[in-house]
Amino acid sequence: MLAYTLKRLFAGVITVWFIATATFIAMHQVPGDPLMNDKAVSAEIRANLEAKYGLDKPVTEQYFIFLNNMLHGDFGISFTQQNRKVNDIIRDHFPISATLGLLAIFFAATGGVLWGALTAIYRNRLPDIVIMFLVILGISVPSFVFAALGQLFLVNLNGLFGRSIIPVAGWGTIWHMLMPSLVLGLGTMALLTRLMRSSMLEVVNEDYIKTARAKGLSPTRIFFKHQLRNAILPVITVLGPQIAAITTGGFVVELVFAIPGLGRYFVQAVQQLDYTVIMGTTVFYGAFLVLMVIIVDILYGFIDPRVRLS
Amino acid sequence: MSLFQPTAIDFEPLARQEKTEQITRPSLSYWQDAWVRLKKNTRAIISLGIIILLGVFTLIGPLLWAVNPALQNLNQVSQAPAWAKSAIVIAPYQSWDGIQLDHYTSPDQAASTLPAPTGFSTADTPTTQSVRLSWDPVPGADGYNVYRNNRAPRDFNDLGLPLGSTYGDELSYEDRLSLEPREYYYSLVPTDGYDEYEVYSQITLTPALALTPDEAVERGLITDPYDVNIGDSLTIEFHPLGTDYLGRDMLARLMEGARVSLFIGIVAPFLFVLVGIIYGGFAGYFGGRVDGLLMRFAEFVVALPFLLFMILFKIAFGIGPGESGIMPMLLALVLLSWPSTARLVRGQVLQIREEGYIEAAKLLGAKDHYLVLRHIIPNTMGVILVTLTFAVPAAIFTEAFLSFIGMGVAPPTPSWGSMCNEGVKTMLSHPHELIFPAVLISITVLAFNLLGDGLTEALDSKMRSRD
Amino acid sequence: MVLGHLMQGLVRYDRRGNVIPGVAERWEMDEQTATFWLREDARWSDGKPVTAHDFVFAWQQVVDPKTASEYAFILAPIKNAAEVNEGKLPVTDLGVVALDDRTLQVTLARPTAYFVKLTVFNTFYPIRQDFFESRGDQYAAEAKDLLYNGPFKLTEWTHSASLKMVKNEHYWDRQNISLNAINVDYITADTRARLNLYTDGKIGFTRLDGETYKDALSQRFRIRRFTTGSTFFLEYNHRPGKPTDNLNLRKAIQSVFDPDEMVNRVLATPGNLRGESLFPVWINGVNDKFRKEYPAPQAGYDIKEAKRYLELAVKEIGPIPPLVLLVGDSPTATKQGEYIQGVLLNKLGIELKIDVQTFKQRLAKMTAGDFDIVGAGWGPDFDDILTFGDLFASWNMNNRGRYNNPEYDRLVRLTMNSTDPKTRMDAMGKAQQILFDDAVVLPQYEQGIIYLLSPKIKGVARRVIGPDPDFTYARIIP
Amino acid sequence: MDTILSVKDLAVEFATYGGTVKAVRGVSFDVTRGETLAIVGESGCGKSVTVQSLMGLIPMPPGRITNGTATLNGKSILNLPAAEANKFRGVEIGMIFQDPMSSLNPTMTIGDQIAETLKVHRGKTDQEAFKIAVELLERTHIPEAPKRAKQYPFEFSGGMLQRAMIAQSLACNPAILIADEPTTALDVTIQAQILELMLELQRTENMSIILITHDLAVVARMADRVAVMYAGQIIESGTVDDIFYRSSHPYTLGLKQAMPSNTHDRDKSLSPILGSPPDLFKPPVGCGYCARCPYAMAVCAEHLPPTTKISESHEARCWLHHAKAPNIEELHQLEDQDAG
Repeated sequence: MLAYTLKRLFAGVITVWFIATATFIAMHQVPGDPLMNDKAVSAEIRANLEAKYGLDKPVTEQYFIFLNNMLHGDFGISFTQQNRKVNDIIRDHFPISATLGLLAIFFAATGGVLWGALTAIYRNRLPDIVIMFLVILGISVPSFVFAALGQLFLVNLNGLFGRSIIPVAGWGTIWHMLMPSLVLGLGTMALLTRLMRSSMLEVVNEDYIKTARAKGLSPTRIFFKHQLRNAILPVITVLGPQIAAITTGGFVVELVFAIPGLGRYFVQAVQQLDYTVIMGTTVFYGAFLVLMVIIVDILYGFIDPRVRLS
Repeated sequence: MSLFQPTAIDFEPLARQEKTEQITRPSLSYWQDAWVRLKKNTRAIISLGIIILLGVFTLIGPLLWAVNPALQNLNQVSQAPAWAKSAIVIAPYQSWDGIQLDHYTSPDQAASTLPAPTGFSTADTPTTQSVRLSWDPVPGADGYNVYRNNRAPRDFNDLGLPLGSTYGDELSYEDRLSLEPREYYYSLVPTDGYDEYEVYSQITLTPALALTPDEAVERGLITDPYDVNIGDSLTIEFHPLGTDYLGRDMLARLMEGARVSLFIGIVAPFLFVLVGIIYGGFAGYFGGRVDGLLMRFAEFVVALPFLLFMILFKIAFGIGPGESGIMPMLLALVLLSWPSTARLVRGQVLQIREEGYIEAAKLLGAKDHYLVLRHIIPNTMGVILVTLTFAVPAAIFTEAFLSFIGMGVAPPTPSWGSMCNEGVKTMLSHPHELIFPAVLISITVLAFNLLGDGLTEALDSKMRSRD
Repeated sequence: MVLGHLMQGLVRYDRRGNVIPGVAERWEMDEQTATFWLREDARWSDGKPVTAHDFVFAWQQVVDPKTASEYAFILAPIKNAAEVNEGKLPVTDLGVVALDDRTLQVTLARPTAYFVKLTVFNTFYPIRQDFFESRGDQYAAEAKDLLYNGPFKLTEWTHSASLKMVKNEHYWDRQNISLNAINVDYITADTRARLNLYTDGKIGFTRLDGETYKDALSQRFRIRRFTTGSTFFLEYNHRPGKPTDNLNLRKAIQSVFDPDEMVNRVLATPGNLRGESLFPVWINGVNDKFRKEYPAPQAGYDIKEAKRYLELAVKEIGPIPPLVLLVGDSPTATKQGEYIQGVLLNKLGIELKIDVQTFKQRLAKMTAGDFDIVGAGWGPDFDDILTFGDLFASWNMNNRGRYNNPEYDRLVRLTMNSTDPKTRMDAMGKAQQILFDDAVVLPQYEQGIIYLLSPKIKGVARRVIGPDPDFTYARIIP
Repeated sequence: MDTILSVKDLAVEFATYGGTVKAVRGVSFDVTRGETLAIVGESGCGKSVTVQSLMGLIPMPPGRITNGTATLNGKSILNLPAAEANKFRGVEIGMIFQDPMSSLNPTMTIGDQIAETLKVHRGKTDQEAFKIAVELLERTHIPEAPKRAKQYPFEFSGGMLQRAMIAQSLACNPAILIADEPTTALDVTIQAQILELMLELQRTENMSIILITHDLAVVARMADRVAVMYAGQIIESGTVDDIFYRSSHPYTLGLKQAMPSNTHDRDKSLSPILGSPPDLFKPPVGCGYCARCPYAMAVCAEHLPPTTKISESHEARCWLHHAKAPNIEELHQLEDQDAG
């Protein structure tokens, strides 16, 4: 198991290096002058700003400066936020986005597995139809609508109780994280429900389920010990890329719920061509994502012995 | 036992019919059978019907409902769907210099309290073009604030919208702020030039829906401004689904938006799911180092910043400012969102690769690519259809986000996603701007979902053998 | 807005916008020099007194090329400011000197009537040298890396999330400050989220916009109004070869644009005033409002006139090619863009493409002149007509359309150099006329905003210049 | 010998797209302790459905038990809710299936799967159950049982898996072991070992076995009594000698002729039974075999033949045994002629 993990981690490092290079090249192709600001800047002020960020050197040289900075763990200083280290931006805001993302994945996974299993058991009966309808609603209504509705619900709820039980926005306690992560996870939950349903339907007709029933095991035990373990496999494979979708999708939820996550910086950096923040956030997200995919694969191996030992 | 007592003749031997192997059911080809099964599945038929309807709505709709989706009518902003209304014709707008006190000296020190203003009334008949209010001067006041509310104000804090304020010598105010033919409650508050006195007087009025001859000509209701004279009533054009934030006809915009959203919502997912299938199929089939390499590349693509590359594609395509960059968006969607399908298909192929019939096909000399395309991929149909039905809404909303930041569809061409973007902002006050596009998107997704289910059951051999 | 509560310049504004003493107790000014006497009890938040040297050091930092401050141009009226900023002169040659700890003398490059009002602006705040150097390049990165001489000091700051300001116990006017803390708990651009937070009682002040004010109305909240003093207009590209360089085309557009419809139907929020001139209504003239003494010329909506201008334009530069309107990516900007697109298409048959750009891209295009029309706006930096007047002088970097009219430049220089209000205002009156005759810009509206303020908070000042909203003298009634 | 399981007139139907399929049309048989009863017949004759419906493994819907009773040691076991059925399933009746490769949960170790039954029914703790599981594996002659118990199904060969299945079904030493075509998926050498193992266990555990198969050779080797099924009905039942040497139903005869035996000389071709089993969508009114029976008579097509007792232990359901039918010898001659 360990050898497999080490191999994957090494491959992960190379992937992150590729991500950094590709983003760096793409970034420099985009026209527009990173140092421009709303009040016009006279010629020589621009000169010393360029010196500060090493922009006057040819692109390739800048790339190597960036690389060895990165290796020393220093992503440089943001252009647009007055001398604020990119490392600080990431240190302050990444954990928030990460917790939001992971909580959303947790909601999505548990919800997906639960609803998916339910629809498979009650195939073509009422619960199946109702849940399938909710799934379609879940994926066809955009996340910013759900975010707005979610927040509205909280406001009315608090209004009902006369005092604010669940905070409407902001960050801090678990209560703050509840609604935003639920909204963020809805889309993925819908996908996982569908996947779980189709894989459960396949497993329900497998022979070893017939054996289990012949062994006189109770339906609930069969459900958890036999059906669930086998049906969950395809669901886990899709968790990897979904984590990417959730972390990037966080921008909308972070905006509506006033959560100081990294999503906002991610988009603003691209809009304002803030080279150092773009590189910092992209490399960090890339690394986070690659790590998640590796964890998912290991988790998959843990559950399905066939893969682990092959 | 049955009471039947057989008689001798019953025991005559039966003539042996030489029956050949008689097949009880007509044998159908794979696709014919799939079609037969699909027809039996009522839900699949409904979805096919919806898809055809959507096609008609997009292509033939604009011919039937030939209203120009970009024509703005600022007298009818964000109107909910309503039956055709009638408006009275009035003279073109003349600016009004209101009522001033000729000699006026502002009071030296502010009075502690002031009585409520008197004589608060309308200067002439209120219309949606303008509402002119006037009042008697309040001695000791150095200015007045005018408020407007859609409901009867309960107390001093509930006077509604602060329309404007006047100096001590101005005793009139003209309100032209997005007037609608509904009941308004105007309140007048005296001030000392800065702070308000907590007294107010109030009147209620309903401006009549009005239209000038030139506007009627512009709206195409009449051809010549002189065809109609002041005071006549005119039925204004009818918007079955209401209007949007610039008064444009909702139905026409939905039809035009359909062209963009359905194109992106259907073509893009098909393409990137296709790429995902082939990529995942081969990665899963070969396995080992090749699979590792391909999967690492897939992770690399997923981690790339979508927005940055979208800007790049737009420039690469030489899309000038203000033009609709549908092609770069399609390219970006296809190039950057196939990995999730690839991973799913690979997971499925890993299992199928172990099946017996794959070894059998290999023995018969099937080359690798034939094996993957003919045997392995059709068996991942269930998973493929699920991801496809999820890719449709995802593509539609990515397009909406890109149009929102100016990458995708340039105004004024609408798309369902961008209409949702606009609608969500005002979803409480005028919900129809959000409901119609969102419902249409849901119907499209629903149709593809049901069709997906129907196809899975029809095509997926495992499902078939059970019935 | 935040810095206004933490720091204080030589002078400041009272609630009604008049200049009142700040760190400086009194001051005198003539053609060449301005002298300020600092109050004895002005203190930094670490207890040390605020001295004239702090101002000298601060202003030198601003013009020092190494700091590369974008606002260096604001110090132009001070002698040698421009030369130091271009690196021609050492920083010490800047025309400001501390006669002693509590008197500051400024020598002016040219007679500047409004110089005292200028010192209210943030760039003129003092910085103490020893504290500045002790922080190195971390200065102002975190709450602890700043020294405060204003009514409040920053105690907590989680970037782009929340910050907390507490009463500065060393502030000289502390007994008049009733608030002991101001919490900015939520920072988000989403107006709906802020409205929900207000309804939930979490925040006491938030701004509303076209989309959310109807919901606030239905919640029966007290909505207040404030005209921010900024004007918004369409700027044409006057570079040679550009279709918008043609006067007749600009005149055609001018007489087909109806500011009433823009303010009342498109923006549809109270407080916005008709766009009639580059100079907003609050600008002071000789002894009354500028716009009262020099009323802005109006074209008035006239479709026939517009068509006539259009024919002239087509005769001169041929059929009008599709024009490009460059706008930012905020929802209101795109909505206004679509409105103008509709007006030009339906009324003049001119095709207008809307180029929605991100903030940085838009600036790059504006500087490079890669547009025909651009939606722009300008907020006042200091309380004098020149803050708007010099916008279209040919040497001004912010004149993105590169409008170049020697007569206009002459009028602007005249206003800069003279101190007699009448001559300055006459010059600006003529400048306003040129802006209309030459259709240099197409005024859209003077911005009015609506906002919610909890009835429990009293004494909040709203200002066109200086910190707005200003909670310095606010107080909470139980 | 006491009868532990008796089934009377069992009838099972399936509602499908094409209409209702009457898979089992009135089947009755008894199982006595320590005896092996073989149920033999072509595939699709309803033998698997019969035993699976006893064990409640038929998904309802679409399946339905429309008639008949089944009593196990005096208790009725048909149509029981899962909780009730689990009282006897895996405890009094163990079951093994045809394809061992897919009959075990791929994600659980063999030891855990066997131990599971003990934990559920005997309340054993994890360690105890695992220890017994290892003993069971040893009893089914699996080498290095302790190591093997920790491995996963995909690490076992077909034969070994079947042994594990048997071990699993013996966990609560059931009175009856139902083997649904246990050896069909295995090659001949392993087949023999499994059958040998089953016989040995039968002797040591005094356990009765219901063997479902279509292979007469297996029946000859294993069975004490045999029931021949065709088109959802038992058309002949009796001791193994009754069926093999005194077969008194044309179908059983046909089956024997279609079976290659080592005594048969090579050049004589086997004679298959022409035609195919009737379509159970519209089951025939008379005898199911009528369409393919060389001795078919008019009555066969019209009426269901009654079950006539040929001897104490031997019954058959065919009109040839009726008084008025043509004499039986002809039936035997036909048989000798072929057997000769």
